Formats: sequence, structure tokens, C-alpha cells
Amino acid sequence: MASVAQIANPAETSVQPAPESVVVRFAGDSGDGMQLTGGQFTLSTALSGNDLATFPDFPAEIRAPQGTLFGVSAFQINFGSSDISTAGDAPDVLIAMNPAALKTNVKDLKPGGLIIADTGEFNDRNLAKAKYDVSPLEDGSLSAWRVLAFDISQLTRDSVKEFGLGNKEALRCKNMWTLGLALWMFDRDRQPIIDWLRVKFAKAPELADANIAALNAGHAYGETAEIGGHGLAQVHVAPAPQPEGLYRTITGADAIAYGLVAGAQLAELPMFYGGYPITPASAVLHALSKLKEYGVTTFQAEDEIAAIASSIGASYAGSLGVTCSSGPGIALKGEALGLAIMTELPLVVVNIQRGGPSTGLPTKTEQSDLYQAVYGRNGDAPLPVIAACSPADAFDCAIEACRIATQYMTPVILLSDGYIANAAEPWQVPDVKSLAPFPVRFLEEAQEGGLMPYARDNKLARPWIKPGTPGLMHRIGGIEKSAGTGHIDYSPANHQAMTELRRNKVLGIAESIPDQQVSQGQTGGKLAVVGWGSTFGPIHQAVRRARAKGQDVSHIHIRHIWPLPKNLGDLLKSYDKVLVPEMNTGQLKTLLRDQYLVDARPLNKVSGQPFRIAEIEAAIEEQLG
Amino acid sequence: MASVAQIANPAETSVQPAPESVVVRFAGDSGDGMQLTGGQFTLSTALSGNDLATFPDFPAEIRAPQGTLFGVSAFQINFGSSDISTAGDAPDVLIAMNPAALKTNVKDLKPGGLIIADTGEFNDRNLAKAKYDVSPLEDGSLSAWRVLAFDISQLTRDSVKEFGLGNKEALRCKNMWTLGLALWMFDRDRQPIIDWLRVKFAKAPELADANIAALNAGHAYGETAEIGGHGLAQVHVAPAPQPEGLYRTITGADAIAYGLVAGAQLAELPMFYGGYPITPASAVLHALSKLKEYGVTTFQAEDEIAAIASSIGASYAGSLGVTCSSGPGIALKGEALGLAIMTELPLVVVNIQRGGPSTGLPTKTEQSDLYQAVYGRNGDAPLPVIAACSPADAFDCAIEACRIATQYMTPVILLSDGYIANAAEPWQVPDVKSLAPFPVRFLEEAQEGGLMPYARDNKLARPWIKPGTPGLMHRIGGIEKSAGTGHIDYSPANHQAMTELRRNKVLGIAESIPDQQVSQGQTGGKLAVVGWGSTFGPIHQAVRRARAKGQDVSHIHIRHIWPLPKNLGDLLKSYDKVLVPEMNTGQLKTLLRDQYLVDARPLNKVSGQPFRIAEIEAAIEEQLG
Amino acid sequence: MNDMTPPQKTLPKDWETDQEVRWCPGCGDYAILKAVQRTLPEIGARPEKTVFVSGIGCSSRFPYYVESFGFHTIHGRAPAVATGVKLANPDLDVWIITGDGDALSIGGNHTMHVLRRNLDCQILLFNNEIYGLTKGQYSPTSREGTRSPSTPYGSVDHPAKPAAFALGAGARFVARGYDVAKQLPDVLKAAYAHKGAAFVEIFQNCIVYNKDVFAGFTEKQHAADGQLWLENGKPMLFGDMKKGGTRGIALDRDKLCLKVVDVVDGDWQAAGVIVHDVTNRSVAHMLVEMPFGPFPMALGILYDDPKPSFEQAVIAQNEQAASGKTPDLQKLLSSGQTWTVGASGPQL
Amino acid sequence: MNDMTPPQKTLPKDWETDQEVRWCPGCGDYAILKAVQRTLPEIGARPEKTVFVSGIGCSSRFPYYVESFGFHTIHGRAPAVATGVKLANPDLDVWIITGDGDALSIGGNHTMHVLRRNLDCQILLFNNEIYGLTKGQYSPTSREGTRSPSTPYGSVDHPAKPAAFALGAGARFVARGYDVAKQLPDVLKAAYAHKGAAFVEIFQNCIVYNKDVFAGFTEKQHAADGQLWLENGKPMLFGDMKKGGTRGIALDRDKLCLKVVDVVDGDWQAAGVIVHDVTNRSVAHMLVEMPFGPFPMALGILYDDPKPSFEQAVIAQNEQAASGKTPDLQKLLSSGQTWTVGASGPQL
Ligand SMILES: Cc1ncc(C[n+]2csc(CCOP(=O)(O)OP(=O)(O)O)c2C)c(N)n1
Ligand SMILES: Cc1ncc(C[n+]2csc(CCOP(=O)(O)OP(=O)(O)O)c2C)c(N)n1
Ligand code: SF4
Ligand code: SF4
Ligand SMILES: [Mg+2]
Ligand SMILES: [Mg+2]
Repeated sequence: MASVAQIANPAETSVQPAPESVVVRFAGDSGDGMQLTGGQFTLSTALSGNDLATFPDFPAEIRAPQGTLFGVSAFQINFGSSDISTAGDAPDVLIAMNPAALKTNVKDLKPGGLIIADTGEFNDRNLAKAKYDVSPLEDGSLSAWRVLAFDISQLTRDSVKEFGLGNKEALRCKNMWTLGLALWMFDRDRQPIIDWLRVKFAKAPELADANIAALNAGHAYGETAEIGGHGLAQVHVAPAPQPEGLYRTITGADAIAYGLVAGAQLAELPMFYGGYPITPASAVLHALSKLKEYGVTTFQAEDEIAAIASSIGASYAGSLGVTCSSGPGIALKGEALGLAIMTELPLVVVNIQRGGPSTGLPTKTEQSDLYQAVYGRNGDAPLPVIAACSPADAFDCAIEACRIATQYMTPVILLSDGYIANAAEPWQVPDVKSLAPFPVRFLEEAQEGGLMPYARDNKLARPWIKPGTPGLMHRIGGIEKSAGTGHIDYSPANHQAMTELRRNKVLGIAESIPDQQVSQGQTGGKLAVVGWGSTFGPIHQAVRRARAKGQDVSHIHIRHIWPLPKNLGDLLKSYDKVLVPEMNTGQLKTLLRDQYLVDARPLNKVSGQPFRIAEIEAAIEEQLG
Repeated sequence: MASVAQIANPAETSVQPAPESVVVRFAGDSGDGMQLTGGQFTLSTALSGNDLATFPDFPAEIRAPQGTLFGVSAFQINFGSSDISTAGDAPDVLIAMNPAALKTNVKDLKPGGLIIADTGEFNDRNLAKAKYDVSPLEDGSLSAWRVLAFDISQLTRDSVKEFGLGNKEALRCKNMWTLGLALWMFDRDRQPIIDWLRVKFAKAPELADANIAALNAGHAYGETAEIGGHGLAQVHVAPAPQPEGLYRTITGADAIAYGLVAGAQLAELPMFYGGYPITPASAVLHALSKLKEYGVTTFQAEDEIAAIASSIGASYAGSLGVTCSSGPGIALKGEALGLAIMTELPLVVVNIQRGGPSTGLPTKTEQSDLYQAVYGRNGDAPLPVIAACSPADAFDCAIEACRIATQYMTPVILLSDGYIANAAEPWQVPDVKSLAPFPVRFLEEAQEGGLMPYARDNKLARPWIKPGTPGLMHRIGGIEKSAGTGHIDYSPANHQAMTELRRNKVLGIAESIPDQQVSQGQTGGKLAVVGWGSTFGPIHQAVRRARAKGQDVSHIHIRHIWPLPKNLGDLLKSYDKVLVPEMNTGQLKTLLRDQYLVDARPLNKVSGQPFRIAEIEAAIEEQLG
Repeated sequence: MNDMTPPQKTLPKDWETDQEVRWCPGCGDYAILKAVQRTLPEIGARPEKTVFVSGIGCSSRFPYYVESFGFHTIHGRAPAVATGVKLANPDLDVWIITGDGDALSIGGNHTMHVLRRNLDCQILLFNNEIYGLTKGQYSPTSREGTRSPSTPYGSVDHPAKPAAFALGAGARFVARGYDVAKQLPDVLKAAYAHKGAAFVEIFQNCIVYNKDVFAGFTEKQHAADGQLWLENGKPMLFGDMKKGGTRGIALDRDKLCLKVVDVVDGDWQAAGVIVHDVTNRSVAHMLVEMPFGPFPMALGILYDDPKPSFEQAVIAQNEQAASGKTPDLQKLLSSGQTWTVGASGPQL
Repeated sequence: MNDMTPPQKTLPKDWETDQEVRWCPGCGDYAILKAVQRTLPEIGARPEKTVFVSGIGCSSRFPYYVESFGFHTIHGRAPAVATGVKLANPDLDVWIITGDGDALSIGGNHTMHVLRRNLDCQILLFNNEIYGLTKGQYSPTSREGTRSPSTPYGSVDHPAKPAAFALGAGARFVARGYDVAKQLPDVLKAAYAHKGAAFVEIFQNCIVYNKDVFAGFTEKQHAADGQLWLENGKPMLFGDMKKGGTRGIALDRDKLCLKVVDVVDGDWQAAGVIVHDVTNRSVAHMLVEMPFGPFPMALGILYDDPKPSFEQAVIAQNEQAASGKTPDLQKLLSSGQTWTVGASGPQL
């Protein structure tokens, strides 16, 4: 049944010692359920005690026509027995469910890597759609890799025959067959997946049975002798040491949603979320829409402007206003952000960055909205900006954003990106009791000497006054306000004073944030690699490898983009060189050079794809060489 | 009739030698016609051969209630026999038409300066509105200045008695009476004003007569002995040497409108202007609305987004699309600017900056939208930015913006500000034949090998293809485009390539702009004062004064904010120190430090008022001291 | 509400602030301000529970002059801000103050959606058919041919009809008045009484940039023939009202549209005059589009047919969805498939 | 036009591009694309003079598939971009392609104003009552209770009615069709023939996120009772059309609203069935608001009463203002009060 089309590089096929980490990519048609397969494989990986990181990559189209190149959906996972922080540079294994999936993904595969292909899909029609003249399984073009090609479609059909499904429905189980095979390859337990399938198909038990049968069949297929010695060997990756505790996997989008809920609870406030759907930010709206029992009101507004404006209105009325979007939507919020700055109301604005400019690459990741976050408004309009570096970190950052917004009476921008939002990683569930509360105190009575809505506390924050509070009636707005009273005031001295006040209030936030730590390496030395956001993984790994080679390089990762940590300038100056890898054309670099006059050198990648570890390693090499 | 309330500082009243320059401020109620008075005094000043600069400053309210402090409207003019480039730090003469005008303006007056006040308006009602308990003309509080107070109201009424006007109408001539007095003081010819009044009141000759009578009466009042020796002396300011030619006064707003018309003509294109009213940018819309015979279509859109979107549509269809707004309106255009960048269509976006953030100070001036212009968009979205430094310069900059937009197929931001837009200065009318044309060539036929809407010329510009051209049908949009074909393309390598292309195209504009000149002083030395935009005047004068004192300081004024001139980095590094005065919290400073790692020191003023020369002088002193 | 002492009744002057009013002397806005300040005590409004939200424009300065909570937001966005205010605290009385430019030019979309969603609020649109604050450019409601700084040769676009727009957007309450109309407080009271979005177009005289454009029906001598004040259950009569109304509005049963009929001796039934039914949406459509000139200006409550309001529906759903669930954050964080890492490694 | 050879007649396939169509298999958009590609040759459109402008959404991908000029702009702004295109070159045929989210959510304001101004263009609104491209959130036209990723407990807002919104905004042409309707090309032809903004709502089946929501009248078995196809000058009949129509729409002369009547033996006059007059705005208002269920869905040309179009008015004014004036730039620059500086100083 199975036919091993080619076994290239025979030298490589010998059984290898248990690897420290493995990268697997599942790729298929959008309809093939690759994201689901990846998700379940992720869970099983986590359960087997490996550390892991994932990278889902799907087309912009809802349902691209079957078999097309642009309709390919892929899910990559990197797992291992030690500290994993990227989804991996190049896959060791590529599972290609059709010709298009092979074509778009094979070039990334490691030389000598393994291709598993479903010959059932390599028919003329699909080959044509993938723009192959001849089947690559047959023309020798895959000679750099090992290829295991067999008719997964037929094997799946066979395995579910007894359930009497139609052909189309039967083939829908292909992904579970493949998952079964993958589970066998990496020596995993099937039970959690079986349990999950039972829950998922609770209303259609026959579908559950069929999927389980396919899963088992794939697994059995691996175990049988049929492919033994054909390059498909079982691999056991040892578990990574992990702190004891309760774990789950979490995507960045869910982590942000939960972090916001936690933040509102720690502030003792109801939350109001005004949003407008946009890829890849909608996931946060979706997650929060389900959490009404946590005091969350979600409002799908008519556009991004109404989304932020309603959130400002809700903050004005005493809720924690939150809005979230992606680059083009954030662009539309610029004017209203100014209003929040002028009226000094708390507001959390989340930007799940995607490829730009303009509509750009909606489903790809990028870090190119830092300029927009820090500088993108009319007037001198400073606000704090923080950036999450991983799904798990996004939870903490969301809480931090809530803290700053409510304690300093200011809008806060939280930057995340499409990669973090979609990727899942294992997360040790925090103990809620360990989270420090920061309850909000509304002004309940006029200050001595009369109501002063623009009076200042020691953090330079003004009081938060809820409409509905007797005796505290007052008016606010976007026109320059008089210090203290908040009345309209165009006078030169007042505008100067208020501009400085707004600036100093935001700069003062640096007093409440931790000093910048060196995440790997030491203070001072030849080279600091300085990153922010989702480049954490590749920088971390690249620095680890370089240090393993004995190179004098350290990794600094900045969470607080504005204001920057107080010690950062001195810290950066303690290195001979500073390298700043960013998925943009050099935006954090501008901040660092402006603020500290350090010769920060940019390393830029703007391809909609995360950095590869090797790319950063090479740049380190170049800086030190 | 006239009563000289006080003559303070008798030592100062002695006749002074003919001054090199004089600063006069007219201040009165919004209804008193101060802007008109100032405008006519400006013309008469220009005609007398003086160099001059003006600063109109009026309230945000349309018609503030009479006599109130916030209803005061002022017009300041500085004129002299040598190079004048600011409206002057402090007035020598303040003409105060009522108590509120006195209250809000007197603190700016030079010690020993002259106050001319209309006692007819210093009644209890007006004093109360101006929050005076006692008349300042009587309580000694003006002792630092010379005061000439007499009943201008009554004198005006008397002068127009014969025309049978009602009291209200008669008093409307007060401003002409005052202007007459001012003309006498500075030895000016009344005839041009009389001619102008005849034209203005062509339909109501009796009003013309009355106003002329008032003008003459004010003038005669000065000439009569009645006030001789009371501190009011006739002053003759010698004419400034000026190149021969045709002159007129022009405001920045008109200069921009004319420059855009000229730019479109030089590009041989019709112009489409999409705008939405906003202070202080509306003046450009108003000016262009009258110029239909120049191939200008103006469109008052429903909002700023529609204004820019329609302009993009018009550019797409082959017109020169132009839009103009002020900070909050520009904020709304951010997303659409991205579309223009992605589709690489020419577009001129003018920002008449005003005080921010948010609604801010709509009628006050500021330079705080530089960040927004350079950085304020999602994605890596570079575009050229240029800044005008005076009304006359605005004409040239508008042409330059049109040139860059059409030659490089890119949106361009032209920064001006409320000060430049409203201020009038004498302008030598350029000879149209001396303006270099830059005619646009639309693509008329597909390139060899097939249509390539995203092919590149040697400037990296793509071809401009007009709908309506047979055989060149194609599709464009905001999604990342394939190099060459312009088809949708999400592939990593293409996005990287296109990002670099867009960046390099804009950087390449530096090849077509002149090297940065030193506007005063020399290359290299102890200190460079680097400015942009409307701070030209005060920096110029401050450097002039410092250099006159023998200080080693030069003035560099940057027109091309992005890309910066090629030689700028080297030029800045040739000075020991760099000082950057800005009417913001330090925005150009960021650019310079980022780009050149020079220790540019900010000098910031954010009060809605232009710098005073003395403020910059003091900062120079401090840097060199 | 813990406050057991019954709130003291307010007086109009309790609703005045200490801020200097900054409209042009003679502006119609003053009269509207007075009408609102007269209405608020009568409806039993409380200053601390009242919020005025406005956009930008002369009209939008209004909140500064009312002694309540006030938010002068940004151009066109008041309905969106108000939606957040009301959703966050439905106990507040929310008034939206806006102009023809603010509500129908830049803010058209938000006006549409606040009406469609039916947020409980009062929307007072001061229609002076001009942009006052920016010095007199024509607005979406300016009549064709309006000469203004941006249309020196006259405007060419067809004007928007605010009340027609509101109905098209799904409004459940549409009323009209004018600045100095003595009936204005009654119109405002009806708007307040309506649960849901109440849209009130108030013709307002901008004496500086668009003086007397409504004089054709607001001036005393034109009032009788120019004003049709609608009352629920009453025939649509105008003209000499001392005689019980000498003209009326009837349906042309052939052309299926409205027409003006003469009423002789008060016999309006004979003339076929329509009896105003505030819940008749079909007739409301005809009334809001009735061209002034051939027809009088329809004033008062044109349409009033409540539907459930948005914030009530949101809150009801929030409560229902939450009922029986405890907001246990620890539980939320631990949701989904979890496993425990113990000394012996991970387990489900 | 110098081109003297008469342009060759196009065929539907001349309007196909080489781009792969990227909608979900089975999406209603395919049928609309086909209908447009069939209509363009019949109206004599020229590819080089045709511009399709769209916003963002599945529907807005449309321009990529039509061999003409195409501009896929940004979310909601197509009407504004189209306005610039048409004002810059009124010779172009401008089609706006938009979705219920694009046109009525973020783009509601521009939709309103392009209709109000009456720009000569065709606006095809693909109404699938859902946000397709962003994976199925409810839209402003989604029915109450729609469960979607953003409304897991069902939506609570009252849906917008696109055609009612269009009329309220001042539209002069309002039509309706659905994706697979065989009459769709005729509706498109009428829209094209209308000089001014022609608003066409096309019900479109999003088979992935909102499957078959229109089946109640689009499915064969429901067509007779569910579809009222309007024709000018013809009575408003539906039901069994082979029998000449067994039911009809009449005016309830007491309640002043529409009602459904039975038509016996084809005697529609007796039943009081209304004869459709496309210029009757009052009836158009009733038709667009006719609730589906108790009433059939009104389809075809609901309203068509042209007024001067915007770009014509702008151009006429531009020409008139320019007539007799020479665009002498030197003169412009030298306008206002000037003076000459000569050897002897300044002079007027
Ligand atoms: C984003 C933005 N665009 C433009 C403006 C300028 N602006 C302020 S008010 C206004 C129009 C006001 O007209 P309307 O709403 O009719 O109010 P009115 O002054 O007539 O009462 C405009 C265009 C602004 N403040 N903000
Ligand atoms: C400024 C902005 N906000 C949000 C989005 C995300 N977005 C793209 S299409 C769309 C809605 C599409 O709905 P509709 O117009 O009904 O089109 P359909 O996909 O249903 O055809 C949204 C919200 C965007 N691209 N840009
Ligand atoms: S400009 Fe018009 S609307 Fe504005 S305050 Fe003056 S009179 Fe009133
Ligand atoms: S998501 Fe719906 S509307 Fe979009 S292409 Fe698929 S079926 Fe069509
Ligand atoms: Mg107005
Ligand atoms: Mg849709």
C-alpha cells in the first residue's frame, strides 16, 4: 500500500541519537484541518513534558479553493528537552497533505529532513493547481530530502469504512490519521486526543468513533513493519525539566483577554471592551465576548473610531475602557487617543501588529507599529507603551497595562503581534492570589477648597470622578485645560505647564517599573543584542548558541518601550556594541539612539515571518567578527 | 478732550533717535476690526519700504461676547529698516481699544513702552468684564509704561457726525480713526488706505466717506498740538533695502494655495483638492475654491478621511490630488496615507499645525506634528516631509511638494503652521517663467513584455497609469503587491523586497534636493542652531544678535525633514554643539540624534506662541557660556 | 441608592454653570440652552445623574453651560462616546448635543448607529445649516446654492434631511423644534420620556453665518402658514388656528402621497385631514420629507414608537450569561485542557 | 475621443482576468461576478473606461476578477475614493463594490454622502448579513439573535435596513436582487441606465458563516410567496404568477400602511393592488421597510427618480466659473494690492 518513493541521502537515514529538539511542520489544504492537528499535537507534546513553541501560518482567504498554492495552511511546532523559545528555523519533518503544501513548504525543510506525503492527493488536477508539470515525487527534484510517500487518503478511507461515512466525510479524518502517525513517531500517548475527540463530537458519536479509528490506524501504521527501515523511525525526545504546577497551553490572544480580565479585577473595576473585528486582533474580542460573568461588557462598534470612543466614554463613566485592533485600525484611533490623553482617562489600547503598510499582509506577523505607538499622534501626546514577548508574557503585560492606565490616569498602548496572538505555548497557570491588587479609588467628595478635576497626586495623576457622584459635576473635553480646575484655558503659560505635566506624568511611570534586566549574559561586554516583543525566542536561542561558542554577547529584552527603564541608558553604554534585531526597518533603534546616543545597529527583517535563529547568530558573528 | 492719564518714566519720553525697528500691537474686542486695521497698516508699512513681519492672534470664539477677556483680538507688526524676520518679541506700542485688550496684552509691552487707550471704553461695565476692580488708567498700576489715554470713541463719533450714522455704526469707524493716528505716528501716506476703503465700500459710499473721515481725523489728531510733548512723537523708520521688482503681501495660506496651483501647472496636471474645514487649515480650501479657472476642482468632503480618500481617487484618475488639514484631521488620514504609500500614487498632504494634543488650542501655533508626519502610520510607511519656514517660502515648498509627489509617485507631507498660515509678509512676486517645469508622463502603452504597473524607473518610481487608457487595465490596492506586476503577493521575499523598495525610493529623493546650506554663519564652529519651519525668524535674529556680539554660532534651517539632505550629518558634526529650538517637546531633535548620533540639545517652547528672539539668544548664551 | 432623603427639586438656575457663555450675542443657541435649563427641573432630572456629551462645533460647547456632568469630545464622535457612557452606567441620563456638521458630516456614521441600536439617550441636533465654529462653510444641510467661504459660487450638493436620515437609520423617535419655539420644552420632555434613542432636530439661527434661513416659518407673520405642529391623535391642521385650523394635510389617494387641503368651517374630516398617529412609520416618512414651501414645516413629535433599548438588551444579556456562573478568575485561567507537572513529570 | 474605429463589442469572457478567484467554493459572490460579466457587454461598457472601486471584505475582492481598471481600497472608503475618481474623470463608468460591513458599518458615512450628493455611479452592496472576510462576526444587517464569534449569546442590536438607509440618505435609485437571481443582470442594467447614484442591494449567500439566511425567499419552493418583483407601471403582484399573481400589495386606507391582499381570478384592481410607480418616494419608503415574513421581499427596481448628478453639477460650475477667465498664473500671483520697488523705493 505505502510506497516509499525515494529515500535520498541514505547516510542520513540511519537511526539518530535522541535529539534535543525536533521541528515538525504540518501542511495541507485549508480544509485539511492542519491547525487542529497542530493544536492537538501541541497538547500531546506538552503532556509528554517537552518544552515547545508553535507557529501557525494560514492563508488570508477564508476558504481558498482546494489544492491551490495560496490555500495552504501550515502549523509548525518545535519541541525539545531543553528551553525552547522559537518555533524553530527549519523543520526536521514536513507532513505535506497535497502537492501545493509540498511546493510552498519544502524549501524550508532541513537538508536531509523527512517529507511525509499523501500520494492520494498527488493527482494531475492537484499537481496542476500547484503548478507542477511532473509529480515531484517522481522527478528526482526532492533528492535533497528523505521522502516517505504513501496513500494516506486511501488508508484513512479504509480505516473508517465501518462507520459508513461518505467519501468526503471519510477523508475529513485524514488529519487524525496523520496525527496518529505523528504520535507514534514521537512516542506519545493517544488517550488525551481520544478524550478530546469524544468531547468535540459529543453530539455525533459516530464521527468521534471514526476519527478515533483513523487516529489509531495512523498510529498502528507506524508500528507495523510496513515502513520499518524506510527512514521513519520512532524518536523519543526527553522531557524538559519544568517547575511543578498546573499547566495549560495558551495563545497570546487568550492570554491578553485573561490578563485584561485579571487587570480589571485587580483594579476592582468592571471592564468595557469596545472593538471592531480585524485580523489578527479579533481573537481578543471573541475571547472576551464569552466572559460576561467576569464583569466584562463587549461592544462590537461600527468602526475603530467608535470602538475607542465608546471605551473612552466607558472609562469616563467609571469602567476600565479597553480597545484592541491591528495597525490600520489603530491608525484610525489616533485622534481619539489624543482625547484620552487630554482628558487623562485610563484606557488600554492593544495592538496586535500585522504586516504593513496599509492593508499589507493581514495574516502575517510584523513589529512595524512601534513608531505609530510612540509617536503617531498630533501634538505633544506622550503615552506609555509596553510590549509582550510571548503568549505567556502577554498575560502579565495586560495586567501591567491595566495598572499603569488606572494608577496614572492615562491611555496605555500594549503591543503584541500576529505571531504571539496565534501561537500557543505551555503556560504555568499563575496563582491568582499572588497577583498584586491595585484597587482604584474614585473621588467621592470635592477636595478642600472646591472641586479640582485636574488636581494632581504624587504620581501626577488627576482624580477619577464618576458621573453619578453627587456634588462633583464638572466638564471635561479635548481643548487645553487649566491646571487644577480643568476649565478651558488657552493661555500660553498654562499650555506650557500642562504640556510639561503630561510629559512628566508619563516619564514618571519609570519610577514604578523594574530596572531593565539582562535576560542572558552579563552587564557590560562586547555586544548586547537588544530586542522587544516576539523576537524574544530567536534572540534568546541565537545568544545561547553564541555564548555556547564562547562569544561575549548578552541578551536584553525590553518590555517597557515608553518610558524606558531608568537604568537602560547606562546598561547599554556598558557594551561595546549594541545590535537591535526587529521585524521592521529599525524602529526601536530610533528610540535608543535618540534617548541614549548609543550606536545601536539595526538588524531588520520585514518578510512577514519571524526571525530564524541562524539569521541572528550570523549577525552576532558579524558584529563580533 | 484728550486726557493724558499718566506719563510714567519721564526719562523715557524724550524724543528718541530713529529706531531700526518698531513693534506695534493693535488689540481690541473681536468686533473692533483689529485684524483689518493690522492688515492695512501692514500694507502701508510695506509701501513705505520697510521690511516687516506680522502676528495675528485672535480668539477661538466666532464672536465672543463684547468686552470679555477671551474675546480680545490682537495684531502685532514688527517693521524696520533692516532684515525683519519675526513679529517682534515685545511691542514698543500697544493700542488697547478696551480694558480687556489692555489687561491681556500689557504684560508683553516693553518697559517704557507706549500705551494708547480709548477712555471711552473704560466704563464700569467693561472694567468689570475685564476683571478690573479699579480702572488701571487711574490706580497707578501702569507706571512701568507711558500711557496716552483719550476718548477715541467720542473723537470718532465727532469725526463722522455729518454722515448721520447710528451710534453703533459710527463706532465701527474707531479702527480707522486709530489707524489714522498710527499712520501719522509712523509718517505714512493715507492714500492707499483711502483707495482701499473706496473699493471695499463701493456699494455703500457713505460708509466709505465716514471711514475716510475717521481715518483723516485720527491722523489730524496726531498732527495737532493737542498731544505734542505728551509722549506721542512722530517716528520715521527708514526703508529697508529691497531688491527691485513687483511686491505684494501674502499670507502662508494663500502662498500654499498659489504654490499648489503653480505646482500643478508645472506638472501639467489638473488639481483636485479634497478638504474638510478645520482651523487654521480652512484658509487653503477657501483660497483654492476661488481658482476654478486654474484647473482646480475643490471638494468639501464629509470628513478628513473622505477628503484624503477622494484625493487618492483623483490622483489614481490622473489629477494631482491634494488634501490639507490640521493635526486632529491629519490624525484621521493616517490609514489612507498608508494606502497612498502602498499604491504609490502622488498626493500632497498639507498640515497647518496648531496647538495640540487633541482639540488643543485651535487658533494657536505649534510645531508638534513632526512626529506624526514622519512616523505616524502603521507599518513601515516612509514618505517625504518638507516644512515651510515663512509665508513666502510656503509658495516654493508647495511647488517642491508637487514635484516630489509626481516625480516619485508618493504622498508628500508639507508642514506649515498657524503662524505662517495667518501671518502676512511682503513677497516679491516670482516670475512664472523662472519656475522649472516637471511635466508628468503617463504610461500610454504597456511596456515590452507586458504591462508592469509596478515597474521602476531610475528614481524607483512606478509608472502612473490613468484609467481610460486603452489596453492598460490593471488592479491596485492596499495589500502587498508583487514587484513588477503589482498583483497581490504575500510571499516573504517579496514583502522584504517591496519594503526595501519603498524605503529606498523615498531615501533616494535626497539625490534631487540641494545640499543643506548654512543660512547664517559658517560651516563648523562652536555652535549650530538648527531649526525648521516657522521658527526661522526668531532663530535668525537671535543668531544675528549673537554674531554681532562676536559669538561663534551659525544658523541652519532644514526644509527637507525627510529624507534629510545628504550632507546634513557631516555638516552637523562640524560643530561642537547643536541646539534645536522647536515649538514642541523636541521632535526634530529625535530625528537628528537617531540619524547622526549628534548630541542635539532641545530648546522647547510649547505655549501656543512663537519664540521670542531673546529666548533663543539666552539659550545660545547658555550653550556658549 | 443609599441616599434616603428625597432629592430637592431643582430650579432652572441650578443648571447654570459659572462659565462665561461664549456664543455670539444673538445666537439661537442661547434660547435652546434656556429651554433645556427650563426642562430639566420639570422632568425631575438630577445634576449628578445627568451627562451631556457633545462633539465639536458652536453647538457642542453646550455642556460647559449646564451644571451637570459634561464631556466635550471630538468632532462627530459624541454618539460613540455616549454609547460607552450609557453601557457603563445605564442609570445616567445621557444627552447628546451636536450640530448639523458634527452629526451629519463627520459623525454621520455614529449618528446612524446610535439610532439603529436604539441607545436610550436624547440627541439634540442644532441645525443651523452651516458650520458655525469654523467660520461659515456650507454644511450637509445647507440649501443648494449656499455661498460660503468654501463654495464662493454656491454649493451644488443636495442637502441631507436630518429627520429623514434618522428614520432611514431606524430611529424610533423623531421630533422637530426651533430655537425660540415656546413648545421646545414640551418636545424635549417627550424626547426624555421616550425610552430609546430620541432624535430631535432643532432649527437654530446662526446670526453670523446663516442669518434667518428659517425665518420663512419661524417669523411671527409666517408661523400660521409655515408651522404644522403635530399632536398625537389630533388632525394635522395649520393656518389660522384660532379658527381651529384652516388648512390640513391629507393623503392624495390616487398619487399615494401627501397634499395640502383647505379646511372649511373646521370640518377637517370632510377635507380628509389625517389624524396624527405618532406610531405610523409610513406617514412619518412622508412628514419628514414634506418639502417646505408647498407644505408647512412639520414640527413637534413626528414619530414615537418605542422598541427595546440597546443598553437594556446588553445588560439583560450580560446578566443572563453570567447567571449561575461565578467569576472565579483562578477557574478561568485554569480552563481548557490542563496538566500537572509534578515530581514525576506531566500528567493530565 | 480620436479613436474612430468603433470599439469592438465585448463578450463576458473579455471581462475575466487571469487572477485566481479566491472566494470559498459555493460562495454567492461567484454568481454576482458572472451576472456583472454578463451585463457589461450588454450595456456596451468598455474595459478601459470602466473602474471598479471597492473597500475591504470578501465582496471587495471583486475588482481583481474583472478585466477593467480596479482599485481595492481600504475598509469603508470606496465611495470617497470613487468620488475623487469620477470628479477627476467623469467619462469613466464607476462601479462601487461593497459589503454590508464595508458600506454600512465602517463606511456608513461615505455611503450616505455619495448617495446624498448623487454621484453618478453604481453601488453594489453584497449583503450577506455577516462579516465574511474576518471570519464571521455579526454585521449591522445581521438579524437579532445572530450567534457569531463576537456575539456568542446572540446579537442584540436591531439590524440596519440597507435600502431604507439609502432612501433616508437621499438616494434617487434603489433596487434589490440576490446572487443567483436570473433578473440580476436586468437590475444592473437599470442601475447603469440611471444617471446619478444607483444603490443596489444584492442578497448574497455566505455559505461558510451565514449559510442560507435568505433561503426563505430565494429557494425555489419559497420564491412564489417570498418574492415580489416590482415593475414600473405594473401591479404589485406575487404568489402564483402563472395565474397572473394570486396575492398583491395594497394600501390599508384606514391605517395608512401597506397590506397583503388576495387576488381572485387575476382581478387585482378589485383587490386594490397598487400599481408600481418607480418615482413614488412615499411608496418606496413603505416598500423598503416592508417586513419579510408577513410580506414578501420587494425585489427589482424599488425607486428610480433621477436628479442632477453631483459630478455634472461640479463640472458645470467649474466651467461657468472659469468661463471668460484666463488661467494666467502670473496674474494670479500678482493679484491683490501690489507695489513696485524701483531704484527710488516702493510705489503703488
Ligand atoms: C477632526 C476635526 N475636523 C474638523 C474640525 C473643525 N470643525 C470644528 S466644528 C466643525 C463644524 C461645525 O459645524 P456644526 O456641527 O454644524 O456646528 P455649529 O458650529 O454650526 O454649531 C468643524 C468642521 C475639528 N475640530 N476636528
Ligand atoms: C480599518 C479596518 N478595520 C477592519 C478591517 C477588517 N475587516 C476587513 S473586511 C471586514 C468586514 C467585512 O464585511 P463585509 O463588508 O460585510 O464583507 P464580506 O466579507 O462579508 O463580503 C472587516 C471588519 C480592515 N481591513 N480595516
Ligand atoms: S457662529 Fe453662528 S452658531 Fe456659532 S455662536 Fe455665532 S451665531 Fe451661534
Ligand atoms: S466567507 Fe462567505 S462571503 Fe467570504 S468568500 Fe467565503 S462564502 Fe463567500
Ligand atoms: Mg451647524
Ligand atoms: Mg458581509
